[in-house]
Amino acid sequence: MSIPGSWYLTLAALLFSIGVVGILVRRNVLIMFMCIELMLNAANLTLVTYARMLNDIGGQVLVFFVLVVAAAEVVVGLGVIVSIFRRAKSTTADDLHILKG
Amino acid sequence: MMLAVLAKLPIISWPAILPETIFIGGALLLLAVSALSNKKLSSGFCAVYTILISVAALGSSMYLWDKLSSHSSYVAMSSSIAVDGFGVFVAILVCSITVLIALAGEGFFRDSWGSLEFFVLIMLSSSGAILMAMANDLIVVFLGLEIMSISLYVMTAMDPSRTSSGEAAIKYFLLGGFSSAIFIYGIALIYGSTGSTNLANIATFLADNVLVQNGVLLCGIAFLIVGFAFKVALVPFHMWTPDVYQGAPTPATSFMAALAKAGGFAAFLRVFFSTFGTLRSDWRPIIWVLAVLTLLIGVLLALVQQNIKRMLAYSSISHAGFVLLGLQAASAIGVAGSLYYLFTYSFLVIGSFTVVMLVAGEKDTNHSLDSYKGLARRRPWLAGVFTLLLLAQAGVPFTTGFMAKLYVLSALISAHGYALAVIAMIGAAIAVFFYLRVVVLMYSPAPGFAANDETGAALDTDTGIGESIEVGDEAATIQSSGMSLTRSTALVLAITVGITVAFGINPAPLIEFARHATLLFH
Amino acid sequence: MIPALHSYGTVLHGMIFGLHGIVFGTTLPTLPDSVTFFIAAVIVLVGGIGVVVSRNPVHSALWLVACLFGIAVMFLLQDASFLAAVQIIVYAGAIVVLFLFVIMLLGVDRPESIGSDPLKAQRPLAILFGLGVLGGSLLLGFTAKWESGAKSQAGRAVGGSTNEVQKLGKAVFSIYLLPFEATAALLTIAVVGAVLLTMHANRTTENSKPYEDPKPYEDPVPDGYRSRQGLVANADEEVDLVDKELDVK
Amino acid sequence: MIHTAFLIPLLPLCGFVILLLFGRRLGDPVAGWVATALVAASFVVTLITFAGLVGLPSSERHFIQPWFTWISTPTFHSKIALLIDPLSIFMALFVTGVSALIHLYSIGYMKKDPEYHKFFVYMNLFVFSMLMLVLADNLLLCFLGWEGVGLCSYLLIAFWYGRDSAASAGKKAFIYNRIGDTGFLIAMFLIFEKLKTLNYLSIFSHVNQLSPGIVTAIVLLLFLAATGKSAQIPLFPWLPDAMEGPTPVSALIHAATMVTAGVYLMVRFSPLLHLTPDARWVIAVIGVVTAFVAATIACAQNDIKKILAYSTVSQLGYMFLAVGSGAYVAAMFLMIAHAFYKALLFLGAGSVIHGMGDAQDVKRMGGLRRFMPITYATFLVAWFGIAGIPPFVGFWAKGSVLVAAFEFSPILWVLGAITAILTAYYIGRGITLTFLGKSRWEGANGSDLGSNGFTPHESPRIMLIPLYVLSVCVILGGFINLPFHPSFVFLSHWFIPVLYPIHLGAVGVGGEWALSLGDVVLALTGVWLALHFWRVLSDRPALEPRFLQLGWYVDKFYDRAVANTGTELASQMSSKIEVATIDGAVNGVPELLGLLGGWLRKAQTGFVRSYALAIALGLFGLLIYIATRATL
Repeated sequence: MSIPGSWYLTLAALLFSIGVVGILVRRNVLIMFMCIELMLNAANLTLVTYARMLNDIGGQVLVFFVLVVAAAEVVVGLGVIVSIFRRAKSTTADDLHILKG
Repeated sequence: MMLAVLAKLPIISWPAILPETIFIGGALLLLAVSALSNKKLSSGFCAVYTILISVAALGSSMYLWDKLSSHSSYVAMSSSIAVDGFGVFVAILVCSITVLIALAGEGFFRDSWGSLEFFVLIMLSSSGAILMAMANDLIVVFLGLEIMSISLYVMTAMDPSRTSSGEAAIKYFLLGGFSSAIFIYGIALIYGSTGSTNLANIATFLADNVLVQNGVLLCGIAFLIVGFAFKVALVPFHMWTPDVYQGAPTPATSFMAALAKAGGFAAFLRVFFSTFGTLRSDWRPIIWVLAVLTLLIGVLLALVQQNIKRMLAYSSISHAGFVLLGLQAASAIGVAGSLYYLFTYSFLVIGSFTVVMLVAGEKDTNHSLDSYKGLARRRPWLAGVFTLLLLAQAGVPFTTGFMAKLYVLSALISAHGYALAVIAMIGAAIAVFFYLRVVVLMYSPAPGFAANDETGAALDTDTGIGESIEVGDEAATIQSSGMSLTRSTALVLAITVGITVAFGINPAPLIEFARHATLLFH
Repeated sequence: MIPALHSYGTVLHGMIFGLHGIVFGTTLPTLPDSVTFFIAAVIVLVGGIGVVVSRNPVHSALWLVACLFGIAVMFLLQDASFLAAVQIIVYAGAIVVLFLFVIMLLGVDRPESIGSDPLKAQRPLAILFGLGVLGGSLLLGFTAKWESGAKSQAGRAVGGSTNEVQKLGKAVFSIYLLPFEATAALLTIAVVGAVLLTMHANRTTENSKPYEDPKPYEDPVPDGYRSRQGLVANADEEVDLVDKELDVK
Repeated sequence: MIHTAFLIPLLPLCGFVILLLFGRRLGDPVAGWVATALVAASFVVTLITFAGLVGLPSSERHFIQPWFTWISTPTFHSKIALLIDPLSIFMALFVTGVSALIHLYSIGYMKKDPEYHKFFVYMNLFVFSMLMLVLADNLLLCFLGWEGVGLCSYLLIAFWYGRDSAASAGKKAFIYNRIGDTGFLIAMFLIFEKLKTLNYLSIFSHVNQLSPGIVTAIVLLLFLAATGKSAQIPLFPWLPDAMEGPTPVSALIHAATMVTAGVYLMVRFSPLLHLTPDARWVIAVIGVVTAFVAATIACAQNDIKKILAYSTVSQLGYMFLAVGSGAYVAAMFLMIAHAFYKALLFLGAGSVIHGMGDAQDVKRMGGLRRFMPITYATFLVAWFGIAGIPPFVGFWAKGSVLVAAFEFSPILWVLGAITAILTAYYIGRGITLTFLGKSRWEGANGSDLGSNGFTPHESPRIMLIPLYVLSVCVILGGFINLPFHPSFVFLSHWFIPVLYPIHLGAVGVGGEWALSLGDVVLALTGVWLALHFWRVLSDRPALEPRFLQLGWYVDKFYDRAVANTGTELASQMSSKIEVATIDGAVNGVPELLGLLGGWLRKAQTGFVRSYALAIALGLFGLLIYIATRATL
């Protein structure tokens, strides 16, 4: 008998929460961004686990799409970071707070 | 073997995906043309091209609508897309938005940085919104959302001359990524609990089975709500909105204000009203709370703004609260009301931001409310148009804004949502204050004409907020500011005002359109 | 030694899974699987926490790689071997490298002070909400036994005559054809966006108010070179398009 | 012929739009001509429609002309539709007719005004709104017209907003009207609540579903609205102040058309009034008391326009007396008669004011007969008209009102009869002081040149044409409803399809003759009194007691009781909240909300992490809620 799905799902939930906390506590834009990747991976793990539990290929296919989305986000996100770094000389999120109120 | 595989390949129903295909194909073609041509494509060319593509997409959407009125709605592409009145209605709206933004963008970019990319991105982004609206599968919703959002992140970051543009983009992007991750996690949980991401399958599953253990499903729904609520800016998931609206180049702001709401709400309404309709007793209280918060906090914060774009951002938040009322009513009439609201709101907001763009000037910087002092004397037509659009947003009778509010409220009341209706009306009453404030400013004497000492002092105190124009020779800056009205921007204003007034006086056709759209729900 | 270890392992395994059996009422997993799972789970969690707590972004990125490897192992454990490979190639091989590349490019690999948070309430609230989200989802998950009794809709993953990759391929080109096509738009946007953002950043005008920073940034790399590099790590098939884009500019 | 009826309101609307867009460019006098032409065209269309209606059998004389569905919600539908029936077309006929004349007059009167085009913008908008009011086929649309005319009235009273008095008069009119409008709104809600419709015809066909108490309540609420718009007790003090507007405005809005909207509303709701004698009593009593009180006040006024204003209030009181007595046709008859002679009086007064260089005090006039003979002649016609001397229109109209009042209650008739004497008297007093006797304006006796350099002179022809036309109407207008023979009572026949014919016939034919004779005697008494007292002397304090000059202290009373208390309350409030406000000029509520907003605004820190925190908070909250919903 293989590992019960609930173990994976619990692990995914843990990883997801780690990602959430990371975004909330870190100030480096790049690290915040990595935390988003953690969350996406938690979702991926959940999808694959459910795919197995349901014996359904769909969940695995969805992981592909999440990967593509993650890749596109990374490209654009890093582009934005590079472009603002040229002006702000900082990747610290807290430095960017001119817009407020 | 090959034959067996081929036999299993789905029939690609081209008409069903025609609007998206036209947009994506158009964008790729434009990229290819620009790559092959020797000199830089002029923004005029790009704009005309984009308008043609959008009109073609609009035509194809109309064609779908026309076919729907004689045939019933259907699903296509292995049931991943639903061709129904609801989706096609939003597709028509999205195409119209794109036409208007292309026109406004032509007036704004004038061969400056990124004009080509802007037009490519609005086409791609629109395709995402249409995908969202017509999606019959959560993963298509997700992809549509990402296609739309990622383009918007880029457009937000476009303006190299203002640091606030980059800051806004970073904020939008990080928070957008955060909410997308939450959204996809929700999809994963729903997939796990229902065995599918296909909306029709989920609905069938929920109708056939009573889940004894519904924890995972409800959890997934909660995550989905967060994702949608972020995209359409519901309180407390709204905080990106004012910053991003303020920082983004004004045409991009107006595009995202119209498009993200249209696409986001379309998917939101479809997924919750149609797919999770059987669970409405679970999600309606959530929507109730979100609507109350959104309606009140949106207007309260708009009251204290000194920057027109922030003010309009908060006002758009309160509009989102109104659209939500239709979902809260959870009836076909309510959804029709929401659709009608979205339609009218899109035109209002595009018109308003186009005026903002014209007042802001070439550098896109004069967004302080002081820039509007005495506008009526300097540019009476522009001030008149803005007055009309603001009054319509405030919900003055004989404008579309009034009918839209009336419609969702009456749908809500027929669903016995009296308390919420009262709160919404209070919100609308407060909203009148800040709209009128701008109107009064525009019709008050300009600082240049009044006694200089007093107004100078007033400006000094007011310009502390945001990144408004440098405090120095304010009167001179304000006098010289503003872009001239080009033919394309004038056309945008004419269309938006025309629609606002025409359908405000005779709203029946549009209401019938929206009602028909929800009757044709797949 | 080895049998002894094995028997210790069995005892430990029995204890843990006995507990699990009491709590969840399911049958026990086999030993090799569970050992692998635990090791991988530890890697995943440590990697995840490492990303969050590392002061240096480079370390964070490396922890991220570890975490992604752990996830890949989880995929393998669940008969998703192809996805595991993709996970490593795309995520670890491309995305994390891109991260590292940007960190190096921008020269921001300086450690960040994470001792205290300028926003006073941020950290406790963050941890509260993080735990809340975790607790909430776990509570809901456990009470629902994470299951639903739903049936497969997209086709079976295991069993049948074809292997996993074939099944995936068929699913992508049949049921998920439209989303697959839609990703094309997504990738186009990514290319256009990256080009636009990295190109025009050079054209920053004097009009912009720079953020205050005592250290002026010296640009050691010529512009064109940098733009190109920023994109190469993207995805193979896009390079051509990007080059065309760049040529136009 | 009926199908062109939609043009009736549309033409003035076109005028409004055209002048709004191009008015400044068209300028003086083209803008005025455009406005006049469109209103005149509207009059022609109305005539055509009227003719079409006349050509039909009386039972078929009503049409609904829908334009489009305006509001369509699940629970409520409202169409923009015109109801063409004898009542509405009759109203439309005289509204467009009188409006056209007054527009023509205004071209001359407003000449050289810096805001010339704006005047006509407002006037056309007014005509449009008034036509929507009378032609609407449902209460909601009528209410829009009702508000529209109120708005135009406000704008036109305050037209010369540079003057403080004009601005405050505008405000006053606005506030008094708003008080009345609440009645309208509540009545509308009540009707909708009970019958789920606002359409006139459906209301009237389902009227038997309403309990008598509700009917009375609806009628009284509508009457409250009518007292606001038609300046009846207790809401009349705004109308005399409204004379701050240009004289053509006073003639059109505050004499002939808008102020009769209340009467129209009552007559329109005659199927409901018919069911509630209690409410009719209230209406009749308020009407006759207003008529009497306003007439006494008019006797002591010195401003020529104020005299006419109080006279209007008094005449409107007569109309309500007729409505209350159930004599709807008489009310309509008096309405049109009043429109003729009061418009004539106002335009004549405008001519006098124009000729006297904007002087309005009758005590400083006198002897103008020599300088403006035509105006004098038309004034005389109007005097005989309003006094009720046969064969002028007033005789027939007022006669039918008084007969009805007598049949309803002789006590009311007594008060009405006294008012009739007063009416003939105060107009006579005005005319005598203005045109007869010695010239009393400054420097009048030395030479004809006044000290401020003017000679009283006759008005230009464009202002006189309307005077001629109206004079003819006043002289011959009575022939639309001659009581001699059933075949002569055209008006009564005309209204048979729409109005409840209440005819008690208690006095009999002989009684009617006696009452008519009495009317003539009363009128002549008034005329004689006026000439007797004022021909020589211009100062008789005994006849102008202070409490009449000040309008029975009603204004003072409102100032003390309502306005002062309100102001006191407001100043107390503001001084309390003042502490927290930045700008004392803005009133409390928005400031309070602003404070709240400012406080909320602090959450928007600008730090992206705190935004993410808000998202996490929301997610957390949702999960907590979901946990309560899930089966645990």
